[in-house]
Amino acid sequence: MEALLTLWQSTGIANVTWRELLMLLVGGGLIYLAIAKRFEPLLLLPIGFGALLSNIPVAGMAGPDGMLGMIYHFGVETGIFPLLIFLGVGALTDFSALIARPSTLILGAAAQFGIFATLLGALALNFLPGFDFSLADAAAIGIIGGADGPTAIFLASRLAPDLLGAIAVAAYSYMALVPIIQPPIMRALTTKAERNVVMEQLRPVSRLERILFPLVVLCLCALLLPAAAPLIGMLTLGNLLRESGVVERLSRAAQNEIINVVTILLGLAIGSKLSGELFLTTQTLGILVLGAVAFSIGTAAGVIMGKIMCRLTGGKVNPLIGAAGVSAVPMAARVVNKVGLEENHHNFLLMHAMGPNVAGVIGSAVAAGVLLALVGS
Amino acid sequence: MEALLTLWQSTGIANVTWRELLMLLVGGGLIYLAIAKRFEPLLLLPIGFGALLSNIPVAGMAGPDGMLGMIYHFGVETGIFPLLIFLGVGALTDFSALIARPSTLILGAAAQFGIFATLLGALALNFLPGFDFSLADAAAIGIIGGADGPTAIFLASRLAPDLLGAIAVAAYSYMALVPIIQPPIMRALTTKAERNVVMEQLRPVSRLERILFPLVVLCLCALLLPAAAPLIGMLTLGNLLRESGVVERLSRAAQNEIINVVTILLGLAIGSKLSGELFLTTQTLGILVLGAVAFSIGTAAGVIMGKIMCRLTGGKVNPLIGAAGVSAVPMAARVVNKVGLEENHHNFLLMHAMGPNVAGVIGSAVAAGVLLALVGS
Amino acid sequence: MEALLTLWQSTGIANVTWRELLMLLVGGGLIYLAIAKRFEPLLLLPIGFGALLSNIPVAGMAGPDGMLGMIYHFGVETGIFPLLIFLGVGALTDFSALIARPSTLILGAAAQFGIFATLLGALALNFLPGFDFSLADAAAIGIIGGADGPTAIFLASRLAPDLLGAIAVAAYSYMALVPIIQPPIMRALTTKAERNVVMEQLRPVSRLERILFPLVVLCLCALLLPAAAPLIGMLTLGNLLRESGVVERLSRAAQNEIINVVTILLGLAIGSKLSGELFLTTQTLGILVLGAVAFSIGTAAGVIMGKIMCRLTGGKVNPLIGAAGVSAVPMAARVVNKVGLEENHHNFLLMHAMGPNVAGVIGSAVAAGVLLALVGS
Amino acid sequence: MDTAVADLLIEGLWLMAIGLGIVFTFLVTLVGLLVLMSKAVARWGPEETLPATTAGVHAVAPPKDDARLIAVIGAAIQAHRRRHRP
Amino acid sequence: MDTAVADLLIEGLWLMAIGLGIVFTFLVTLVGLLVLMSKAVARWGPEETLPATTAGVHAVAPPKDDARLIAVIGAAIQAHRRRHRP
Amino acid sequence: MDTAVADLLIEGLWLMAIGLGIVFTFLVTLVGLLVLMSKAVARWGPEETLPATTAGVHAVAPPKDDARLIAVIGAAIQAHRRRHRP
Ligand code: NA
Ligand code: NA
Ligand code: NA
Repeated sequence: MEALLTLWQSTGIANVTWRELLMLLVGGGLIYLAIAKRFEPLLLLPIGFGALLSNIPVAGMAGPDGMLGMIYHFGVETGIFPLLIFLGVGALTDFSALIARPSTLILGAAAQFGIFATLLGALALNFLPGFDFSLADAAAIGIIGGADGPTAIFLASRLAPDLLGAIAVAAYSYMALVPIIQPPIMRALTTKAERNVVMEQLRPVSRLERILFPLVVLCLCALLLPAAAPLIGMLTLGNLLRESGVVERLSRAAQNEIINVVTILLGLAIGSKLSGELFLTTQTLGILVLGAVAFSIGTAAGVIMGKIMCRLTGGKVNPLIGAAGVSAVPMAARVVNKVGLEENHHNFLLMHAMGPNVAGVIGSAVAAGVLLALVGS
Repeated sequence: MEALLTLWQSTGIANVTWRELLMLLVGGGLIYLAIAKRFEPLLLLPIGFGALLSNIPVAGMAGPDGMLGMIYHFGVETGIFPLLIFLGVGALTDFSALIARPSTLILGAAAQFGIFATLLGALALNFLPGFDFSLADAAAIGIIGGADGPTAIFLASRLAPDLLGAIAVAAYSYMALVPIIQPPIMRALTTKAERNVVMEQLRPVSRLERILFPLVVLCLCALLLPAAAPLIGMLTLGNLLRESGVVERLSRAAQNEIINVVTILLGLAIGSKLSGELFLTTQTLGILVLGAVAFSIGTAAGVIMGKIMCRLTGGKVNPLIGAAGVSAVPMAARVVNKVGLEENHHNFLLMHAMGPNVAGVIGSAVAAGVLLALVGS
Repeated sequence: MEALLTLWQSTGIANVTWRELLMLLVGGGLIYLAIAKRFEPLLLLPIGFGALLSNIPVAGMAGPDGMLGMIYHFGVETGIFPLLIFLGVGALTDFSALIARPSTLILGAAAQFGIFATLLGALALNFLPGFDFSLADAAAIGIIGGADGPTAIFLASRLAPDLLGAIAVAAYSYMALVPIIQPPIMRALTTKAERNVVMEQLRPVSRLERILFPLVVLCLCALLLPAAAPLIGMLTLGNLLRESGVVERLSRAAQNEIINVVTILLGLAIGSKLSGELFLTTQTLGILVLGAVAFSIGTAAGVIMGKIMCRLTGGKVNPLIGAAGVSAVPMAARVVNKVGLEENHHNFLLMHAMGPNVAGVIGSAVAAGVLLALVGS
Repeated sequence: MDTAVADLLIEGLWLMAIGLGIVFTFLVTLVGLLVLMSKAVARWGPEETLPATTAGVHAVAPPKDDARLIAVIGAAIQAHRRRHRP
Repeated sequence: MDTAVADLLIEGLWLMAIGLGIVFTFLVTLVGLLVLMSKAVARWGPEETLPATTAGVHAVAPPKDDARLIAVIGAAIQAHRRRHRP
Repeated sequence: MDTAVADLLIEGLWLMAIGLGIVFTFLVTLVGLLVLMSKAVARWGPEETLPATTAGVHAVAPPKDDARLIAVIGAAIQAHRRRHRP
């Protein structure tokens, strides 16, 4: 009899809390979004599953001796997993469009306004009861506006590990929502004539330029902003593996083996931060709202900078491509292309939007470095 | 002169013990079985090689600073390697046959009788001199009857690390011997008429069912048996990666990169537990005998449950498929098919046996969870 | 104002030292050699990039909390990365040519003379001011003469971690320079008649021989030289995976996934030892000079042993193939082939040179074991 | 010692009873849930347009590459035939 | 508390100003460096013989295998044609 | 200091002598073992039915895929030829 009682007390039903139940629903919801709605499934599916696992009562999988906890300790606390993802992103990204038209970097810079505006927003939320974001918390929340998953995870794991779960979920969810969030903003801020601007074809880029590009970026980072060196370093290493043409094996390993395996483990590790105590708070609600604001402001800032560049160049730049500056590669560029085609069926902006799009990746890595240098310690 | 003496004393010949020599033979024997007899070569070859390496005199490769010892500490003590293998198994397994006919889960349950009978047998061996199995030891030995390699390794590493080497060797050896152990038992327990039963074709299974299946299993595990969550969690995650259809990259990584790399390292790590002191004992002899008993009892229990189901359904279930309930995927199902064809050349039981076969994987993971909950800690 | 000052003080420009600037140039130089000159790009590119990253001022990526420092601690201090590379080398190497003509092992032995001569040379450098090599340092430097990257890294990480950067750079650079260093030495030491010797075709080698070979090598290592067991063990395991024919999955994993991923990480980790304080010393200059000497002496010793074997066999051995005994697989064998063809357009020595070439790999692993046994501890 | 072993055996018997009990409870409950799931899917699930698999044993490699292969070959043969046309 | 929040907000404004400043400085400098780099490559770089890519979106898999495929198919068709020759 | 270096050098000479001695002992023994092994295999080993490789330099990628490729192409051409038959 006593044994049966002991047994009963080891079941999940006897131990489950409402927080865990809610978080199991949240995990299921993320998996639903990943599979049925195809919201960034590569990360949201493992994150959602990690949320399920870490909220199984009694099992303690997210604890220090649990599998998810150990993966988190080993790969996220050290920063190694997001950096390895960035290595793969570098090996997967073609920067040719950016090299052919470097001025699009300015668009990538403008879109980072979303990061800093959101930082302010997070601090302002402290006026409301239930919010108590430190400067480091606010910086980690702001980076959602960078629309770059690994950068957000890297910064959040350094500045605000307790918010990591909510920040990662927000970042990837909004990246998936780019096709819904961006178009109205883009249409509202541009005139019909601006959306109609046809851009000059991009010049061809030589192999040597593509090899030198990552080295130039790295050198500048070393000289100006060493705090961004881990992120920029891994991104440029991956890109150099890709473009050098002499280490095909390593380039493939970065693009496939490394990024795939690390994605599974990283997703699970983030899930370990989706426990009820950390996630079911008013702060999470704030983060989700701020994330949407961040994306919108970033998009708007990019488009406005696009309009400025359009004026300055005498109408050679279509302002729509500024929206791609938030990164969210390659989704944002595709959205630009789609909105452009709505106006003019022959105006393919995809290639032109790739420049600001990949510039946005560099831009948010730089912004992350700035935040690390100024807020971290 | 003195230098030469020092040198001589650093050679293997001067230091080798008879235990190490015997264990080198054991390692060689495992490699022979793996290559010449094709006994589960994917694991027995690395395990055998690990046995060779860890018994090289002086080198101390299985010690805390040796390579094998470090791999063991990092991957097996933490439980991460067997869990990653289970992730891969989930991604490689198609549960359609089970979804189409869920009742075969009962066969998978019955075959776990072998686990508990062997547990009792191990405890009974304590009546003999030279045996001193604790309850935890007996539970770890019993799991051999689960016929599931990673489950056995996971449980043994938690409950009886010193017996891990013998248990892993027994588990994989008998899994390889399934085509020899099972048929006589199957024939002895069934009548000609029973072996002749032709089963209805399985209904098609929709994609949505296959996606929901891992989630249903995980939820049940979370509610009823949280102790099994690591094993069931990784199995169902792997299966969801496979069936979701939206993360092909991750599914491939789990099926190939992760499982292959971890298999090599896991095999070596297990080899580090094949030292003379741990392996050359009467206990190992007991474990090997009990392992064979475990498989036989599991098979018999599966077949008997098959006969019961045959009666209850009015002859719609061929009792032979109960033998597949021990798991040993897909070997046991193939054995069922072969024994069935002997009786009736047109009676293909393979698909029907896949249901209980994959049910056996779930069944032994559940049994492992039960043992962890009741005996562990 | 103060904030701006703080900011300025966190930039790289404000903090960069001349050592770091020089090392950035060294890193750039290595990348240049890797890409433009194709000097062993698989390792020199990651090493060079690692040098860039670890010399970025302020960032401290090579420090104990930096990414490179952590990778070094995890993979190189433990010896695991070079051993995994050796696993891959074993899985990539076909020892048939050596099995068909075992006597070529003598050539592989002779070429290790370079290792020990260089060790003496390093000790002799202590007569000069600015040099203070211990016996362990000298042994680690000598292994450059083994012309085998992972062996050199493994030994250096054990005996002289501070010199690891310089030793790895020297080892891979000279391996890339084999086509320039070896031919003049080969021509100088042989007569026209000797270079013209046509060798008998190699006999076919059975599958069983190829399976037994790694086991024989491992057994001998276990009995004679346990100190070499980690290196020889991983090499033979890789080769057994390859030749056994029953674990194709694992063999492919060793040849691709493992070796590619580890190569990237190992290169970065070695780069973490290319800091100004460790690298910009007179000792590094000495190591670079000694490395060239080591290769030359190794080549010469191999060729001379080839001449001896030519005499003893009554002209059946072409002495040129002795040069391949330094290993540097398969570059050295190709050099032998080329020099042979210069003399006689129909005398293809490639296959004959593969025997000593792979023998050189075993030879230098054995030499590393000897040095570990006698100097390490 | 024998009484200690006997005690252990009794504990083992308990373990067996409880253990098998849980295993059966778990798997029988799972049978129920799966039946419910399939019914729910049949009633409310989307119509399947793709042909569903009947079963499948450890289907490791998807036959994607072959499809591409056959497509390319088809194209090559088309091209070849066009050139051959009289 | 509100004054503390206001202080934080002011710090946040500073952060925004400095942060955006650095981001723009960095990227504008990068624009300059890239322009210089491209000019330098155009003047001193080697002549490109390979057709340079105009751009390219996340080109994951190199089309190497296809090339091999096409080569093999070409050879097969050659062989086939030879056999067909009257 | 020079005497210390000289002592080191003497130690180094010892190391060289012993080290090279072991390397040669090891590899010469290995030669013997390999000769024995090959003889044993020739006498007691199974008859090889597969063509043995004569040698092979770092044969990385098994030519499996090509085999499949050629098989598929063969089949395609067969099919093509059948259709072409007058
Ligand atoms: Na961005
Ligand atoms: Na089982
Ligand atoms: Na060598």
